[in-house]
Amino acid sequence: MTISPAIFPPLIRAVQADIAANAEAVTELDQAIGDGDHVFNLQRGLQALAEQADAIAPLDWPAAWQKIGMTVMAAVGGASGSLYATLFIALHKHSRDSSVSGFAAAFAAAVEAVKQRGKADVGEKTMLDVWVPVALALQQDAEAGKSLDELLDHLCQVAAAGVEATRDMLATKGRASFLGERSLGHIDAGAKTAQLIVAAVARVLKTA
Amino acid sequence: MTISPAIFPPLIRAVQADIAANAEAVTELDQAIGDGDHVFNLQRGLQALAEQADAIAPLDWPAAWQKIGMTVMAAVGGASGSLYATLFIALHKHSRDSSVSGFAAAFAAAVEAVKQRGKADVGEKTMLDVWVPVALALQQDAEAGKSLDELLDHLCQVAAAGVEATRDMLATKGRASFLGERSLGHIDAGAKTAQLIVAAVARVLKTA
Amino acid sequence: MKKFIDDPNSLLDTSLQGFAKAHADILELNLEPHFVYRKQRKSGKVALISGGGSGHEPLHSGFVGFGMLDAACPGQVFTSPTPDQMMAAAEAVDGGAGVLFIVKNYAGDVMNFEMAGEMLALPNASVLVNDDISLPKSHSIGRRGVAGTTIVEKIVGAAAEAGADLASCKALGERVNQATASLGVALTSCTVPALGHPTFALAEDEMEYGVGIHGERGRETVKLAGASEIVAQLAEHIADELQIGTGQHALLHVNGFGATPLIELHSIYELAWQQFNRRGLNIQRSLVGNFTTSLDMAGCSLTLTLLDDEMLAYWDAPVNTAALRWGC
Amino acid sequence: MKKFIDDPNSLLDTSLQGFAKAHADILELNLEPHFVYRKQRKSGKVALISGGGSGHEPLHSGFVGFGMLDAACPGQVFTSPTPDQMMAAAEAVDGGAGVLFIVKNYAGDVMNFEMAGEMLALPNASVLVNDDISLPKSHSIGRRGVAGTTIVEKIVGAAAEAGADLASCKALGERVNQATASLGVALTSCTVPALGHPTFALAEDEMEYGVGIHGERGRETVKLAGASEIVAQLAEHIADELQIGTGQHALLHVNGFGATPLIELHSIYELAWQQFNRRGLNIQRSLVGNFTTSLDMAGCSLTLTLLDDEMLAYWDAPVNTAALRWGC
Ligand SMILES: Nc1ncnc2c1ncn2[C@@H]1O[C@H](COP(=O)(O)OP(=O)(O)O)[C@@H](O)[C@H]1O
Ligand SMILES: Nc1ncnc2c1ncn2[C@@H]1O[C@H](COP(=O)(O)OP(=O)(O)O)[C@@H](O)[C@H]1O
Ligand SMILES: [Mg+2]
Ligand SMILES: [Mg+2]
Ligand SMILES: [Mg+2]
Ligand SMILES: [Mg+2]
Repeated sequence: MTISPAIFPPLIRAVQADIAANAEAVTELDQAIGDGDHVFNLQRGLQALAEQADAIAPLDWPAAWQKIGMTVMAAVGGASGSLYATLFIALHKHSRDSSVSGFAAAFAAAVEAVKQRGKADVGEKTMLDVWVPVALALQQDAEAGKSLDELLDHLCQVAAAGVEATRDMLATKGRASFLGERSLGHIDAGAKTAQLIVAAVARVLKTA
Repeated sequence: MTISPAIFPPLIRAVQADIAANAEAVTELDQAIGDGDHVFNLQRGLQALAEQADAIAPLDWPAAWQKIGMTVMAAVGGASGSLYATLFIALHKHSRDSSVSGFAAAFAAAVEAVKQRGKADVGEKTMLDVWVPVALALQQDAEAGKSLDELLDHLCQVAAAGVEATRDMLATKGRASFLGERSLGHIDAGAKTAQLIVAAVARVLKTA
Repeated sequence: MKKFIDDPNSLLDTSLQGFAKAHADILELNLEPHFVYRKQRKSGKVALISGGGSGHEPLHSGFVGFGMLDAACPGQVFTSPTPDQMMAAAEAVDGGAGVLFIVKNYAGDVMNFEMAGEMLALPNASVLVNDDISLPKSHSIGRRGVAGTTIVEKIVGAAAEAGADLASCKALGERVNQATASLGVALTSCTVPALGHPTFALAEDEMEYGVGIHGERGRETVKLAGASEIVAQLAEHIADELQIGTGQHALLHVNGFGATPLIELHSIYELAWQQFNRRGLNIQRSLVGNFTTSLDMAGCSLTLTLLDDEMLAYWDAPVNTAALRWGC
Repeated sequence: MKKFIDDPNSLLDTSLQGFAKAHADILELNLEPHFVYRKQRKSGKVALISGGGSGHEPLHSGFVGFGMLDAACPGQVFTSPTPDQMMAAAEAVDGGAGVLFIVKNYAGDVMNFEMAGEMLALPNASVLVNDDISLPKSHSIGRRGVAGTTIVEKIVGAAAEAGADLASCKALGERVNQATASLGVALTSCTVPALGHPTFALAEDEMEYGVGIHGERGRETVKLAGASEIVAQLAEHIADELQIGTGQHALLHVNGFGATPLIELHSIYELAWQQFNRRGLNIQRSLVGNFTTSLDMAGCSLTLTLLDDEMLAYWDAPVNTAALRWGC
């Protein structure tokens, strides 16, 4: 099975559904150590993507990522908006072919771009605590030639571990950093939604 | 016994004490159908009078009322401030001698001045529901030659009845009038403090 | 009570001192008795004086300066000022052309200004503002003066600055007042510092319709509605009251009571503009913000003034006060 | 939640439309994407653009006009705007002398403006405002930009109006920012419309010390104190930070977060003036009011800017915006 941008309509719907189902929980997280708007920001972006989904489906990969990046850039705002826009625009730049290892390399480069945009890295209690280990696992599993199902299950585990790890981190990036010690004991909202995205994507790809 | 303005120091202290003891209750009344400042307004005036008490004591009646009127006028503010200032300035104008009947006549004229200042009369749920019947009873009792003690007891009864009567009145003057039917069932704060003043004055005069 | 105060009794004095320092270029403060007055005065000009309880800032002290008030007399919070304040202010700013008091129709204000007018040895007159249409015209003590006061003070202030005499200023003030209607709603009461807690309580789904500006209850407690519905109601009452007609010129003032954010007030302005525009009105001027406040009350009022050419020209005339400034 | 809204999702658009109508003489609104821009533009002038999440009004849209900003890009409530807004605004107001972005130091604002700057085909630079001293200078993402932004925008706006070039405007903005320190306290959180309830809760005897402007918790929760004590603490931290010395000239800005009445803000100004005066400072200019708000948060901040002659002259230069106006 080769995956094409035709996957985006069901994929966007799945992410939208999962984020909606967890909206209150995420808001509680973002309120505890942020400003409470993270879910609304993502939902605005997902809504915009849903409206573009049919236009994205027939595109090739670079064009699809480009359209997704520009849509997210114009719709989301906030810290997460610029970071996800950066991620997708970088995917557009680095996307080469439809192979898993090609995507893995592009994704690693894109996560690198996000690190640069946010001047952040793992261990700072952000979405990077999900995206960095996920990108790494993806590359390793692709190299190791794991089956798609195995790989997706693994990514889900890594993402879940990543989000859980943020609980005991001291926030040094994002709004939570203003709270100093008071950020301890709370999961990062942006890490949580990153994990929800990974899980939704895995579910869709497994049944594709 | 002739009463002179030397009575003012203990009299002001007594009124101050009684208003203070009932401050919360009066505030509750003024909050229910007014703006809640009535007790503070009176207390500001009483404080100013207390500071002037020794200067008032040696004066003759007209000068004493004048000083009291000007002090109240500058210290109280609000509806009750202008009404009490009007009352005392009118007492200054009408005060003639130290006789009970002389005072009764002056007081009746002063209450008349208050009615004109406020364009109000009995039955409108204001302090006039105390002061008008008190002035009338005072004149009648003075004419009838009642003893001071009897007269004072009577005034206290009349004042208490006056304040109680405001409960079922529809307010047509003062802030409470804005509430229409919603003013029903509440005693008027200004009537209550008028009654407290009558009671305190009576107590002081009976032991003078 | 959560407020920035040391002692409710010292709040007013400290605040007036800060206000006077922050605006020392245009005004001065007199502390005994309390009044704030214009630094640059003009002889031969009618002196405009207003005042009322404090807690409505910027009204009135924020309107003292060139082209508006000559002096403002602040009372204690929500308590009308005393006659000695108005008299001392009048003597300080008298320019030889008489004194015009601009008075909001509240028993305390009316009576205290009246006493001042009686005792003052200068020619004086007064304009009574009663723009709040939440009560019928026939109400036993008349309608209250609320946010329309700003409009009256600005327009009459410009006329006085331009040299209008006492009788003309009074007549103009009354004309503006006649042409003005206001109506307000409150989502919360407010906390008077001396009291320490809100004056009344409202449920999460309730609002007070037809409120004054002293944190008291309004004409009735109603269910909270969406902004469009609230504005439609307010606008309809105002339109009926002023019998507005197609092509008339108007000034639309959305006034916040203190705790309602500008983002909401501007949205209210848009909705109100739509309402009046739909009725053929030509909204020529606007004023949106917190001008006649009730301490920290959440809520707002709509004020509409039907403008004639003279009123419009005076509205546009230069003004230099703490709260309104243009043209200089 | 008690607010004047129909739907949290339409609030911003309705509000911007009302804002643009109420100030149609000085600005215009673009809806897709959102930006507000000056009506009268000048070619050859550096274009000043700011922006940030909404809910801080009048910042920034209230500062668009002659002598201040050329455009403002409002994001959703407390959410930074998106790069396409800044780019479209820049193209609309470009005068051929380059674009200066004035950015409050928040991750979202910084990154979105940075993306716009990278993609924009016009010469551009940016000034990062980070006046909030509640965090140490060494904080991992630097200090936040808060109420000092108004001062930066006014002074740089006047310089741009006077013809300063892009590099000078940037240098001046950075100099003002360096000379500015702010510190704020909150008595309540605020209610973000989309959220529907306050972002955090505080007990009756608690306040947040060292807060930003997004309704989040501050540096620490402390016991509520009297105004004098609070102001003394804020002033001491600011004095230490700026190492103020006798005879220095300064601008003192008391900023309300939205629900704190002017009577309190003026009293805070008096207390702060005393604090700085006691330290030998010469407070030459002042600004008291709600300028950088957090919706309906109760609280305030002190901002002090040490002024040199150039900064003072630019502060005094004419400005004509919705929220600041003088000299014209
Ligand atoms: N510098 C950064 N690098 C990576 N992720 C970040 C950074 N800053 C913030 N984030 C992520 O963004 C999330 C917040 O996003 P959001 O609430 O949408 O924006 P904002 O913080 O502007 O309100 C945080 O929970 C965190 O995961
Ligand atoms: N026109 C009036 N005539 C007589 N008494 C009045 C009138 N208006 C108000 N009052 C009295 O004044 C009282 C309110 O006084 P106060 O609270 O001090 O002033 P304000 O109403 O200005 O806040 C009322 O309870 C009522 O008894
Ligand atoms: Mg957030
Ligand atoms: Mg009262
Ligand atoms: Mg009162
Ligand atoms: Mg945000």
